[in-house]
Amino acid sequence: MSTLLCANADEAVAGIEDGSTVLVGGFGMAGMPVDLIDALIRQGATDLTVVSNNAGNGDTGLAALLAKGRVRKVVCSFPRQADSYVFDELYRTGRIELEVVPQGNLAERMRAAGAGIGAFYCPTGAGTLLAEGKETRVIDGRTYVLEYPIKGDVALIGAHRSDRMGNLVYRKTARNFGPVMATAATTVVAQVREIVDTGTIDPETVITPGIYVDRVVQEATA
Amino acid sequence: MSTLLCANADEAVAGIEDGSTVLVGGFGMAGMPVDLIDALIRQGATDLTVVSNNAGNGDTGLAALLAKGRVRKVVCSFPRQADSYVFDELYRTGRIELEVVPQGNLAERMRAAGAGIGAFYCPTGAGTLLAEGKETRVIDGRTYVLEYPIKGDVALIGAHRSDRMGNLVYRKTARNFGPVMATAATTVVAQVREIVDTGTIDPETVITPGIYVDRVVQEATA
Amino acid sequence: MSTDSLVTDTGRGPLGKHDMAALVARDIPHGAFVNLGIGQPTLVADHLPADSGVVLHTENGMLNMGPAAQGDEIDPDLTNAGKVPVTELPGAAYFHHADSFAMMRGGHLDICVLGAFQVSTAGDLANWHTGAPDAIPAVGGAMDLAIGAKKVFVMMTLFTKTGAPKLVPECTYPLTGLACVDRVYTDLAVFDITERGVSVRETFGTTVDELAGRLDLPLLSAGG
Amino acid sequence: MSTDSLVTDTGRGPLGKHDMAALVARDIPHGAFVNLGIGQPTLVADHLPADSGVVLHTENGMLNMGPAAQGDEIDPDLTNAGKVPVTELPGAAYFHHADSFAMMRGGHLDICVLGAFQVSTAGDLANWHTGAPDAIPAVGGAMDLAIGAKKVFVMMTLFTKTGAPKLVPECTYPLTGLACVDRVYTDLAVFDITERGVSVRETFGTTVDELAGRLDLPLLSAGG
Repeated sequence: MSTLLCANADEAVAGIEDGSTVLVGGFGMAGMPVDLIDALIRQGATDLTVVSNNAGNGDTGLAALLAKGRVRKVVCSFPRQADSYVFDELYRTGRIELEVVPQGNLAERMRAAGAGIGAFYCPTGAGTLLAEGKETRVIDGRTYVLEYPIKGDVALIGAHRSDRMGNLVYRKTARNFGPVMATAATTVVAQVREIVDTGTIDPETVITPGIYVDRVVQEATA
Repeated sequence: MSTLLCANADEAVAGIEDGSTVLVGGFGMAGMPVDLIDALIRQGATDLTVVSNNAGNGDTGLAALLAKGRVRKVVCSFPRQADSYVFDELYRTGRIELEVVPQGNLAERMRAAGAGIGAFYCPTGAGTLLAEGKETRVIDGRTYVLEYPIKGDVALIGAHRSDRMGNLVYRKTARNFGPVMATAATTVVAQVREIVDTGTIDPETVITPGIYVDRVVQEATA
Repeated sequence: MSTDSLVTDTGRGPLGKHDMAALVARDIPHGAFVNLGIGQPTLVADHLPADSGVVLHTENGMLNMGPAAQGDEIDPDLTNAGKVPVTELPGAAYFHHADSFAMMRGGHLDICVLGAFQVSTAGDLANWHTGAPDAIPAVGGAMDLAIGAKKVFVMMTLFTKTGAPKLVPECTYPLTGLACVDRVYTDLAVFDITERGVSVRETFGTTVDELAGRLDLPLLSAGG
Repeated sequence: MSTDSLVTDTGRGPLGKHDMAALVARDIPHGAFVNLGIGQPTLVADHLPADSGVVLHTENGMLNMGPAAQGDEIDPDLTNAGKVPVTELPGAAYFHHADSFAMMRGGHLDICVLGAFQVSTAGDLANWHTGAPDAIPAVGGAMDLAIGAKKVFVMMTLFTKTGAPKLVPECTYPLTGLACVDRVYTDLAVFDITERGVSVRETFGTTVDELAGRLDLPLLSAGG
């Protein structure tokens, strides 16, 4: 149904429930929905599963959400970074679960969730630790691992621009996970730098059509 | 490797071998690579499997290729049209094979070929004639059918514009199957209305990056 | 039982195809994302109010499709799934076929409206193949729409030209999808396919009892 | 055996990381589509001639990536997979993560260059996890690159700082991919992983016999 333009980030994240799976866009800071994560910290939902490429940096954003003990499990490709000390400490002390997923599987499993695919056979990780216990199949002489969709209750993504129908465009490599996560969650919330009148975005350049976007909010700092 | 700019459509389709699987873009006339199909008729390859949404209209294009007895099998979603009399006659007289594939499976199976997916579970067609003999699996209470990739030896597609590196943009609903087919074939040949200098297409708007495109030719009639 | 029979706007019937389309249009919520199948379902677009906020999807790669193109608007690069030239509305978006069907199959469309040969009491749909031995099978996007949209509405006459019911205990034509139909709009009545059975929402120039006598299946009244 | 040891450009060794990068760059064909892994492999870009026609892919969604951004060029929306600000070259294209990894996993990249902890004689690659009990596992795109690129080149020192070989009969570290490595560039030699075994293409400041004495595996000479 129609996209809701929110007055602020708190309104945009309202109603996220305890126990939710939250897809969080961004690759490093590019495309990271900083305002929405800060609002989620204020909003209070806990026992969350967070799906994102990394597991937080420094003391802010995702790391701050983790530090408050609100995340039960992280699903990501690369938790270990130079300044991922918040995650590192939680993990080493057994206070957070981790599912490491190859980056391509992370993207493809969310795409599958958005595209109605029940499961798919993928060559990544075959014969490695990350495929242990997973079903495999040899197809045309190659070994594939059966992978299942990752579906979110909520996706928090960053984009560059939205029109009033929620049609999104991104900018450069800040596009990254946003368009995929937007297809894979029940409620999709986009933080954008500007909201423009409908009809001013060239329809050839829309990357995430408004059908995928439930709520849009303009960045506070933009 | 680098995209080759061809002087004409005959050069663009040179080397297509007998027995090839040829993906042919277009939905109706929108995106149909008319020059390339005509060149393929002149080129002479036979015993072809053609993968396309339809099975030819009237006496020209795909229908003309079929009429010359050059196509062993058609894989498509919708062969039966008001003016598909060439296909109809060949089919009714047992001179052409037909694999009817739901349109979404046609697209997704080619995407899988392009994305390295070995097979995928899809809900389309479960319990119908088109899933007969196919493996099925119940996942979370829903029945899915196992579908395999469709890979082309050659793809012939139509696009709007190319730069000299083969980066393609399409126009409106003429985009249709082109971007998917471009990922799914060993050799990808694009017919475009104009070829522009590299650097003049906004990188945000490229739909098919040049990595997928082997040969480009400008439409003779453009 | 022709769909071109005389039409009244008083709720009596049988209804013509335009009135059936108007009924469907009335039931589409504000702002819904909708795919209208080829043929009669495309008429629904003509009955959506200007402020409906409804966004039309066409599976050949577009959201916010506008009405059929006229005169100078005709652009061979812009057609609907029936290959009819159409227009674009503000807020449109284009995408390729895999993305378009991912949108459909992933459950992102609120409603699709399809024609049918038969619908069963279980909501099975048959609309792609007559099953005749000499018929050339052609499915297009019908099977994807049937399993993909959140709600599947069917629009058809209730009886064939020879008087055979099209709402049936079991489909005899090859299926398009199993247990996928939610509601059936016909010239004589609107039916909901529910877990308890087929429920009659409203009738046009007939009664539930009359329909029950002509259909080979039990009918529930929406009220009861 | 430091990678920062003195370097000659005369073919003698051991080579430093810049010379190894130059060797890799020399072997990349004109116009190839290439992904350079995080760390030392990124140095390869500095050694590609201006007319190489090589197109760099970064898995966070770009083709035709340019050099690292300097000063005013720095744009937080434009980074490489190592999150370092980069630039775009004419003919660039942006795409989302699923499309980027589809490109990689679908076999469309000609070459990827990766670092490694170990490579086995069968071409197994270990480069994501030391296997230490307290290590936090982190794989990123390594497993996707390992199985996706048409050719996988590894760039590493041949021995660890404590002198243990990194080209081994069987990897002892957790694997990234099986039988995926095609060629290994090291400070002391370049090896091809072939169906017949490990073949030495060239050596730097050492000989095949000397290497055979230090490595626990049979070596073929490229000539023989």
